[in-house]
Parts: sequence; C-alpha cells; structure tokens
Amino acid sequence: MDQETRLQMLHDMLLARAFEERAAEEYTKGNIGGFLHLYPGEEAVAVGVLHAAEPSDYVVSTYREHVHAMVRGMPPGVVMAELFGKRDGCSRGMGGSMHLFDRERRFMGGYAIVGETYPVAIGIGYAIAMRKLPEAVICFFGDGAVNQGTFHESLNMAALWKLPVLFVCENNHYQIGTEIHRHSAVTEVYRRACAHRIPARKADGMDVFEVHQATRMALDQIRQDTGPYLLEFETYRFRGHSMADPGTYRPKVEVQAKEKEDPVAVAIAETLPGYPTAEQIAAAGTDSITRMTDTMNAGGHLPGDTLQRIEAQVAQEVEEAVAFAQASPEPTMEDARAALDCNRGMEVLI
Amino acid sequence: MDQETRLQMLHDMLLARAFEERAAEEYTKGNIGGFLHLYPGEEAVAVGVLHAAEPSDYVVSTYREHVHAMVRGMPPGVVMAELFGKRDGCSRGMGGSMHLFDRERRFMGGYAIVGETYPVAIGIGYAIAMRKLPEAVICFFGDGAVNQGTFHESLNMAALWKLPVLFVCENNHYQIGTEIHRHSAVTEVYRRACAHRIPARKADGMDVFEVHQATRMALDQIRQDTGPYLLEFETYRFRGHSMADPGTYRPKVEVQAKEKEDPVAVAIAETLPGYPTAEQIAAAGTDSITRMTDTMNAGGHLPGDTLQRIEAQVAQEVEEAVAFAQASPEPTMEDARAALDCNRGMEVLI
Amino acid sequence: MTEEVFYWQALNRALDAELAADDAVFVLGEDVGLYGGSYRVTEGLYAKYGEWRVRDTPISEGSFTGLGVGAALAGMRPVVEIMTINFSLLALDAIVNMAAKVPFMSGGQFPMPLVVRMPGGVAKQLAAQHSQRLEQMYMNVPGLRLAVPSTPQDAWWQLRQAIRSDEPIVLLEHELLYFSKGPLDVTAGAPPMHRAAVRRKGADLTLVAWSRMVDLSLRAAGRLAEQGIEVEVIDLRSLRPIDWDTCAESVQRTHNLLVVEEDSGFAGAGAEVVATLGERCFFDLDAPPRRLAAEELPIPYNRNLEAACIPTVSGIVQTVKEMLEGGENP
Amino acid sequence: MTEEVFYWQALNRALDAELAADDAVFVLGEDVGLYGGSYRVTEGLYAKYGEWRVRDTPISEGSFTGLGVGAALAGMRPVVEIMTINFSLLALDAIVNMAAKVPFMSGGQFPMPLVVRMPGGVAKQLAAQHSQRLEQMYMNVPGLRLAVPSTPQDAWWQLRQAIRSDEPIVLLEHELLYFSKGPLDVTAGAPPMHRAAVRRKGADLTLVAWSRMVDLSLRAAGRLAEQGIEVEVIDLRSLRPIDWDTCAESVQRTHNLLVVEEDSGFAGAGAEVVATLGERCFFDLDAPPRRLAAEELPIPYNRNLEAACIPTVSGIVQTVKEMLEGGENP
Ligand SMILES: Cc1ncc(C[n+]2csc(CCOP(=O)(O)OP(=O)(O)O)c2C)c(N)n1
Ligand SMILES: Cc1ncc(C[n+]2csc(CCOP(=O)(O)OP(=O)(O)O)c2C)c(N)n1
Ligand SMILES: [Mg+2]
Ligand SMILES: [Mg+2]
Repeated sequence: MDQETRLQMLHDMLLARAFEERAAEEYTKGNIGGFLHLYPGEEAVAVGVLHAAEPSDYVVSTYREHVHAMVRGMPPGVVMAELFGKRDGCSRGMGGSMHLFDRERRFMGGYAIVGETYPVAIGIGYAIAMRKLPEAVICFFGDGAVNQGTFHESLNMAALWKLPVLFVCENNHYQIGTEIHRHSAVTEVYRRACAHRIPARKADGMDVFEVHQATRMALDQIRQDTGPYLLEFETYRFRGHSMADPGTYRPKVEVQAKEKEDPVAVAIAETLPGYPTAEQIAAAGTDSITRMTDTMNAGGHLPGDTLQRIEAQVAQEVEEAVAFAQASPEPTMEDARAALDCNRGMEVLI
Repeated sequence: MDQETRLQMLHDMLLARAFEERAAEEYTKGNIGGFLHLYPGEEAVAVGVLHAAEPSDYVVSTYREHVHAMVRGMPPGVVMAELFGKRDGCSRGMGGSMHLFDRERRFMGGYAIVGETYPVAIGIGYAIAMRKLPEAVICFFGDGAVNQGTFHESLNMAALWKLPVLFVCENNHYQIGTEIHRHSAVTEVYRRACAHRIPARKADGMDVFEVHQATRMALDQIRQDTGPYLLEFETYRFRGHSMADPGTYRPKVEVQAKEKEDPVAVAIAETLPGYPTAEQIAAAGTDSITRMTDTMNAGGHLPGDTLQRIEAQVAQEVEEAVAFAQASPEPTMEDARAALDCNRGMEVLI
Repeated sequence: MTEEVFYWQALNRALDAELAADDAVFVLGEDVGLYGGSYRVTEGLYAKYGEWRVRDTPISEGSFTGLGVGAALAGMRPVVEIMTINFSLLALDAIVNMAAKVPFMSGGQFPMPLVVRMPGGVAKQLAAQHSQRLEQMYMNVPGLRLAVPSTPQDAWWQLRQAIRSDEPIVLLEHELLYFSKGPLDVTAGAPPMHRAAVRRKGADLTLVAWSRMVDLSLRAAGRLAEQGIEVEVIDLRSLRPIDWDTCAESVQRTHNLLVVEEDSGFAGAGAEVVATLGERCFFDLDAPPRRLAAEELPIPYNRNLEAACIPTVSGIVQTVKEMLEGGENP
Repeated sequence: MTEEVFYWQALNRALDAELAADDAVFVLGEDVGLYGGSYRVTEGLYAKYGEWRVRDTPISEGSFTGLGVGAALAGMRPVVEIMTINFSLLALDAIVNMAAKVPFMSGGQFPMPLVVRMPGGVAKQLAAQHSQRLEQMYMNVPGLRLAVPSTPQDAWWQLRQAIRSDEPIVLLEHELLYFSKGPLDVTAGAPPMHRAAVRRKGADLTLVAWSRMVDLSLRAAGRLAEQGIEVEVIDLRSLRPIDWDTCAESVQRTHNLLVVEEDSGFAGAGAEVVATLGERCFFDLDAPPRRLAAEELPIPYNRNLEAACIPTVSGIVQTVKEMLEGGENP
C-alpha cells in the first residue's frame, strides 16, 4: 500500500468519526430528525472495504451508511445536507439519514428494512454477470440482519448463478439491544455461508489494514468469475443503536473491557442527554483509529504533524459540511412530486 | 421391529399407493378438483417417519399430504371425502386436498404456500418446550421449499431455543419442473443445517426401514432436549408435480434409469390423458414398495399370501373410502360460515 | 379510580394483567425482553415472567409471526409484537394466508387466539419506509380483525380483549400515541371490542376518524365550535369489523360525512367508510361524503414536507367549512 | 390483421417482442424457463433467449422480486413472474417498500423499470390460500401502478407498455383468463396504458368491472338487454391510476353505478371506485352506488360453495334489476 492511500484512509477514518459525532450534536440541536444510526467504532470496516473497491463497483448499504457514502466519495456537505433534509442533500431531502443514494458513485442506497440489501445486491450482480462486466457489488449488512430470510435466499441465488457479490457483515454483536448469542444459534456469521458453498472468512474489523487486505483478496477472487464471497468483520459500536437508544442494555463490564480513552467522543457525549455515559463512550478499547495511528507510527508512516494536519483538515471539512447543509434550501412540494415522477418521463397514462 | 409393525407399515405403503392412484382416477372423472399433488414413489418417507412417531407428537405437512394424514391414522374415507369437497371430509370440504387437518390426531394441517410448515412447526415446538412436555413436532417439506426464507429463519430459532422439532426433507429432486441442481447451490439439503448448528443426516428415502430407523434415532435425540434435528430423505415422485403437470420436463433417460415395473401405476396411467406416459410411470426404479416386499421376503416376513391379503384389504379400503366420499353430503353455506366462526365463540364484537 | 397514564403504559399493564392471568399467554418480538420494547410497551415483563414468556426474537418477522400461528394451534395465546407495521409486510403471509385462513380451512377445528401488535403511522421524520399505516392491507381479509385504539383506556381494554379472543386480531397502535397521556380506569367495564365511540356530539357534520386522527379531529371540532359549527366526532376504534350502525345513525342526523385518514386516500381505509356509508346513507346526505387523507406520495424525510403530506387540524377545519358551505347549494 | 389467440399467447408474444427489442429486458420466476411457465406465458422463450434472459428461480419470492429491483437500479428491465398473487405476499416488501419507494427516496435519481406479473383470482377449487385477488394491497401504494388486462389485446399492449415504462408496475392477470381466446391485432395502436374502455354502451346503469369480471358483466348486460335494460360496461383496465373521467362521464349519463368485483367487498378495490365516483357524481346518481362482490369468507374448496362465493352473471342481472327498480322511488 502506498503512503498516499494510507493517508487517505486515515483521513477517511478521522472524517468518519468527526462527522458522526457532529451529526449526533446536530441531532440534539434538532437540526436532524428521524432515526440517526451512527458509526463510531466501526470506521475500519467501511474505510478498509471501500478503499479496496473500484469506482466501477457498486455499493449497497443499510440505514447506518453515512460513512460508507463518504468513503465512497460523496462530499460530507451533501451527506450532512441530506441529514438536515435539505434540497442539496444527496437524496434531495426526501430520503434522510437512512436513505442516501448517489447514482454517479454507484452508491445504490441505504435501505432501512433489515434484509433488503441482499436482493438489491444480487440484482445488480445479476445485471453485471449477464453483461459479463468486470464489476462487483459490495453488500453491507449487520449481524442481526443475517436472520432475515432474504439472507439465505439471496446467498443461494448468488452462489447458484455465480454472481459477483461481496457480502460484508459488520458484526457489531448487537441487533439493537439483543446480543448476538441471543439472536443467532451460530454466532460466527461467516459459517453460515457453508449452507450455500460460498467461500467466507472472518477478519478483525477493528484493524483497517486487515479489512482492506481481506477485501482486496475477496474482490480479486470475485473478478475471476468464481461467484460470491462473504466477509465477516468483528467490530463494535461505541454508541447506542440510534440516537433514540441510550445503549444501556450493554453491561458495564462489557463496555469497560473495551476501555481506552477516546477523547473526542467523550467530550461530545458529555453534552448529550440520555446518551451513553462518558464511561461507556470511553470504551474505545480496540478503537480502530488509535489502532491505525499506532500501526502507522510504528511503520514510520505518520511523520511530523501529519496526524494533526489531517485532524485539522477533517474538522474544517465537517464545519463546511454543516455550513453547506445549513445554507441549503428546504425542498418544496414540487421537488417531492418531481422525485416521485422521475421515472414517469413523458409517458401518457390515461 | 416386530412383525405387526412391519405388516402395518406394508399395509400403509400399499394403501398409500392405491389411494393416490385412485385419487388420480377420481380427478380425471371430475370428482376431485383443484390442485392434486400425489405421492406415488415417496411412500417410504411418510410411512417410515410417521411409524417412528408417538401419538402425542405433532405433524405439520404440505399440499402433498394425503399419505401423511392416512399414516397418521386418518381414515381413508375421511381423506377421500375431503378431496371430494364433502361435508364428512376432515376439513368439512373447506380445505380440500392441500389442507387436511385433524386436531385429534395432532395433524396440524397441510399448508399450500411453500415454506409455511417451518414457522408453524417451531410455534408448536415453542409451546411444547415452554411447557416442558416430552412431545415433538415433525415438519415435512420438499427440496424446493428450503429456498424459502422461512427455512433458515425457523431453523435458527429452533436451534437457538432448542425446540423439539424434527425437520424432514422429502427430497424428490424437483421443485415442480426445476431440478435441484438448478434451484440450490448446495444440493445436499442436510448440509444446510450446519448454518445453524443443527444435527442433520441424509438417508435413503426409498427404503422404509432405513427411514424408520433414522427417524427413531432423531426423535430419541430430540426427546433428550437437545433441540432440533434435520433428516433428508432422497426419494422420487413417479408422477408429475400435480395432476395439472404432465411431468414432461424430466428427460426420458432419467426416468428410464429408475425403470422397473410398477403395474398398478401403469394400468392407471394409461387411462389418464396428458399424464406421464406408461414408460415414465414404469419408472419405478428403486420403487419403495417393491423394495420393501423384497426385504421382507428375504427376511421371511411375508409368509404365504400375506402380501395378497393386504393388497386385497387395501383395495377394499380404497373402495370404501370412495363410497364414503360419494355418499357424504355437500357442505352448505352455513357450514362455511360456521367454519369461519369456529373461533368466535359467544363473543360480542360490536 | 382514574389515573393519567401513557398509552404505552396502558398496553404494558394490559400485557401484565393477561400474562398473570393465563399462562398460555406469551409475548414475542424483537427487543421485547431484556431491552424492554422499542416503545417501552413490554417494560419490566421480562424480569417478571422470564424469557419463555417474554421472548426476544431474531429479525425474522415472517417466521416469528408464523411461530405465533403454530403456538396458537397448539393452544397457546401468543402476542406477537412487530416493531413497526412497515416490517409487517414480511409477516403478511403468516397473518393473511395462515392465521386468517387456518380456522376456516380446517373446517373449524382450530381456533386462532393470536394477537399481532404493531405501531404504524407517520411519526417524526422516519422517511418513506418507516412512515406507513398500511391498515387497509389488513382490512380486506376475511377471518381477521383489526382494532385501532386511540386512547390509553381503549389500548388497555382492546389489547386484553384481543388476547382473550380466539380469533386472530391485529392491534394497530401508533408511534406518536405511545407517549401521549390519557385517563385509565382499570375498574371500568369494557365496551364491545369493535364498537365505535362518539367522542364528541354535534349536529352539523360527522367526522369519522381513528387512531391518531381522532385527536386531530377533536381539536378541529373544538375550533369549529368556536365558529358555530358543531361536528360530531366518531372514533371507529376498529377497522374490521366497522361499527356501521353508530356511523350511520350519526350521518342520518348530520347529513354530512368527512373521513379523516393519515394514509394516502386512494384505496385507503377511508374508501371503505365512504363507500359503505355513501351507500347506506345515500338519501340522508346533503353533500358528497369526503375523505381528507395524506398526499399521494411516499412520506418525505424533510420535516416540512412530512407535515404537509398528512392531515392537519387546520386542514380538517377548512375542509369541514368547505363542505358545509358547498353543501347548501348543490 | 386480427387473429384469435389465447390470453397467455398474447402475453407470450409481448414478452417475445420486448425481449427481442431490448437486451436489457429479462424474465425471471419459478419455472418460467425450461418448463415454459405454469400457464405457458413464457413458453419457448428459454430456448430462444437462453438462461440469463429467461431465468428459472428457486422458491424465494422475496429475494427474486428484490433481485428485480436491484437489476432495475442497474439499468435492466426485469419482468418478474410470481407464480400466483397468493405468493406475492412474500414479495410485498420488495414491491411496496423497495420498488415503489426507491425512486422517490433517492430524490429522483433512480427510475425503476420493473414489471411484476402475476395471476390472481378464484380459479377452480384451489381453496383459500390459492384463491385471492388481493389487488387492493397494491392500490394504496404511491409510486406503484397496477394494470389488470381482461383481453388478449390488452394483455399484449399493457405488458409491452409496462416493460417500456420506467415506473414499477404490477400486471395482474387471471388464472381463468389465460385459456380464454380473443382477437389480437398486433398492428393496432395502443390506447394509453391506464385508460378505461367502454366495452358496451348503455343508458340505464354503469357497470364497472375489471379482469375476469368484465366478461361476466358483458354477459349480464346481454341478458339485461333482452329485458329492455341497457347497461354500460366499463372495463377499468387499470386499478392505479383509475381513469375517473371515463367512469364519471358514464355515470353522469346513466345515473346509476354498480361495481362488480371478484374479491370480498369490504375494503376491496371496489370501495375506492364507489367512494370516488360517489363523491364525484353525487348529484348525478339516482340511487346509492353499489358493489357486488365476493362473500366475506376465505374461498371454500367445495365447488358449489366456491361458485356461490363470487359474483355470477345471474347475480349481476338480479342486482342491476333491484337497483333500477329500487331507484325509482327512494
Ligand atoms: C425488517 C426489519 N425489522 C426490524 C427493524 C428494526 N431494526 C432496525 S435496525 C435493527 C437491528 C439491526 O441489527 P444489525 O443487522 O446487527 O445492524 P446494526 O444496527 O447493528 O448495524 C432492527 C431490529 C427493521 N428496520 N427492519
Ligand atoms: C411460496 C410459494 N411459491 C410457489 C408455489 C408454487 N409451488 C407449489 S409446489 C412448488 C414446488 C415445491 O417443490 P418441493 O418443495 O420440492 O416439494 P414437492 O412438490 O417436490 O413435494 C411450487 C413452486 C407455492 N405454492 N408457494
Ligand atoms: Mg449489529
Ligand atoms: Mg421436490
């Protein structure tokens, strides 16, 4: 991996964290509504996976997808504007946090009904395979989502027709308040792929370089037309399921076992009512950002004030994103109708 | 196994065959309507499995369930009357061929939407487990049915909560006209159970004694509170998917590979328009009845005219069943309303 | 005897009472146990009754609702919670093809004491996939009943009645009602489960509503009264069956009918109300019966647009006035 | 140019024509390929276009319909066949929450050129789980369109129009229509996809029907004509949108409205027709608009009861006469 990529990845990690914490803040201020599912703790997955993808690949994601969208190249301002419900948001304020779309970047949407990403992904995969293109589809989902029937239905079809789909499980051990051993008989998600003879492996989702490498290997294999692949990344979310969820179902011992200082998070969390306690947020145990900077430092890849420089840059990007979102106009009812009629064309119905 | 059981099983095999062939005949005469899914070829599964069950166990089946119902103890006349849509049918003429129910015998229904048997079975299993009863549920399904999302959803819950459910796959290699290697990436159904850590094995579904033994072992284990078990029985249906299906999608070579005389079937089939040809029907290759009588003969368990006697008895039972069905009155609209209102009781709604 | 409680609390107590009364009752759904329910409805029950009677499920709506069907066949009285109605599409086969049909298809052998509870509705910027009521999907299903409590008192009784009934019943709650308060008198007797309630008397026009739209209708009625217009507000309380007599009696007096519904109007629940009352009270009506419903759009995330998409108090006021003015000279 | 063909053949040729015209079109569903389709609609296409364009699927309705959504997002024009509408409950999330909402939720970035074809209806003793139309489930969904061809000519054009449209469209066929014959002129131009057709002119009453009920209505109209009663028969051809102008114009002339529907009436498709026309033509109507629909029962297996549960020609005749007689002196 070249230094440029490494720094870009670090940038994306830091941006992800800063963006999400700011989103939490804006939520408490009332600038963002609805369900807001944040990503702190899980950054290494999105960053590692998506940096291994080609621009011609497709991405299908869930309601916890801001970071996927940004790593894929969506400007933070456009994402923030969508969270604000504004006209310059990527979905023109119609979709909100859970429904980010970007046709140009082949970001095929955030889906909010658990289990919808699989069929969408195999459908895109079908289109690719039918046209014999060298593209792939990356399909994200959580550990809770593997119990939706569409998971196995879609895996079977993907395997049967050798569709170029990389299934990526972000295993953060929780389905809202239900821990994995209480929702799944088999808690190692990748083992389920055996039911469909799909190659699968598990990797450390807190280590961005490991994620990146595993993804590259999987995508390489997929591009040999061997069919789908499944990767499971073990990770952890520091916050509650969404801003509506205080996350208090997680035993303190568990959170403390992962403890290590994450100062940004602590600072923000303390300002938030009904939110994880400072202790809980401090649970940056195997925090992927610290881990990444440690690795980079050890390899001599963070000379001088590189880190500080990127941090400052990221802080500014987030400021600008918020400013952009604030300045963007509200969409009108005409915009809403136009969004629905996008596929009407000049068609005469009656 | 004692001789009485053996003879009873032989009786059930022969009854199953004779009943179904007669049903086909009655269908062409117009006495039976709707979809009629017949069982010839697969008898060893129903007979072997259900003779290993206790009366206190529950059975959940599909639309191809006449034989399951009869082996479970439903009188052939009551089943035939249901196929005729008559008032003395087990479902009072409201359900028909695909919806046989018998509360007393814990025959919990034939379900016609593929994949419905699993959730029903785990629901009953849940009730048993909650009450800590020594009962079990037997859940039938086809090879095509394992691609319905409910299969994995239900297996996961069964495993997670250790529900006493025996999942029984009747793998006849076809989902209507689609052969198993064209509908499933993994064609050995029992291997799918690994995704949920459910013990599973495959056995010869054309050998009634093997089926019986495998089922006994599985049920024994289930009664130790170890949770669910999955059995896959490889079998073959001699006829089309239903009376609406000529079965012509099956290559002759395949049918011929299984060839061996099955005289009853041939005789009947020749009377049926748009139905498998005599050659096709003659494809009783590993026919389970022949196989059973061969085994019994070899073991000296079919002395004298035992077989002929049972055949005669069965023929008479089928005659009587048809006579019973014919004599039974048509249900009325009041019967229909009463069926719907069975669960209304004295309740005042408005 | 009357206490002010949240709607969720009334449901919570109803569950508690029925769990205590009958050990065939059990509750299941996502996060109903340890977590206490997404909207607190099952709070405290896991600790009290244990995991078998308050069961956290995986995200498998189709199968855990079907599990309820199976358990009901085996004599239990399951109460399935689907986190929101939007996810119930995944369970529709279990509800429509299994729960509603098995009693009939079995020739009346199997009652189906199954309750499926879920909230629906437009809440606060939950966007298109999470802002549906979808109630009409459950109405055209013979064999199913559908209740829509709008107050804590109704929530309390209708849930208990549903649990005690041997018929499959969908109880449709509302995200925005959970945290609204109202009186609860647990000693008061219960009206029949599906009887409509006249929430306000009036002689000029009949406003038919249910669930959260009842509150809006009552507020509109208050404003209209200030302007001398007296509307009668009927809370249907149930969408299958519908208590036509109560509605018809009202329309026969007021000669005007407006149905307020939160979902989009085309082929919504209101269509049935207007169709049947339009037929039954045809000669009583002074003006065409009307529906005030949501825009024919998926619900937008943006908060202004969201608000603009569904009926409002002032929208109701305006429509009533239009109707009464227009009705004078046809 | 006109040929007599089966309804299934018209659909088959429409698919053939569109598969030939645009290689983004592909067909998928259970047994559509090698087997040729349960109702022969895809006969011969597998041999002609190969397995990628005519794809046999596993029994996974939820996911293969969702596959259609994904493929449409990637620029394909998938035509999903669901073997019967009864199984479509398993695909409803894909249709309602995905296909109908993504174009909107994406702010208009993604068109959704998806067609979902399926037959519905009461056929021949298929019993409760296999005898539903369920059409109303698809009507209250902004973002979705629903066409219901009743003739080979309409089947031919409406399927082609649906495939060419960039909006998600459900094409609801009928088991009993597949093997009915009618004229097909492939050179004739197409009417707008959702325009209603006046199948018979008449001055006394407007009969609104769709799908198989059109045929029954026409036969009833024939019998009524012998008795001097002239009914106008409108074939809606589409249930979302509905061509209100054609209907209203008719009702304004006939002053009477009867809707005939095959599914049970409560909250069925007919409710919307009666509600909107009752509102729009309130002052034109001589008598209450009525619906003739199926009994409020799951469909029984028994053939007599099955027949007794759904509208018949003589039932229509009788209802029309009742309405016209009753209409005279209110
Ligand atoms: C079909 C469906 N059921 C339930 C929900 C409510 N819900 C939203 S997220 C979620 C948990 C998903 O857990 P997981 O897949 O592990 O993803 P995570 O949130 O942990 O990233 C649930 C139950 C939903 N959105 N869709
Ligand atoms: C959900 C659903 N999809 C499709 C069908 C139509 N159908 C009926 S039986 C069948 C094939 C089932 O195959 P399998 O499970 O192998 O059972 P078999 O008929 O071979 O015994 C299909 C597709 C259905 N009844 N339900
Ligand atoms: Mg998770
Ligand atoms: Mg099979």
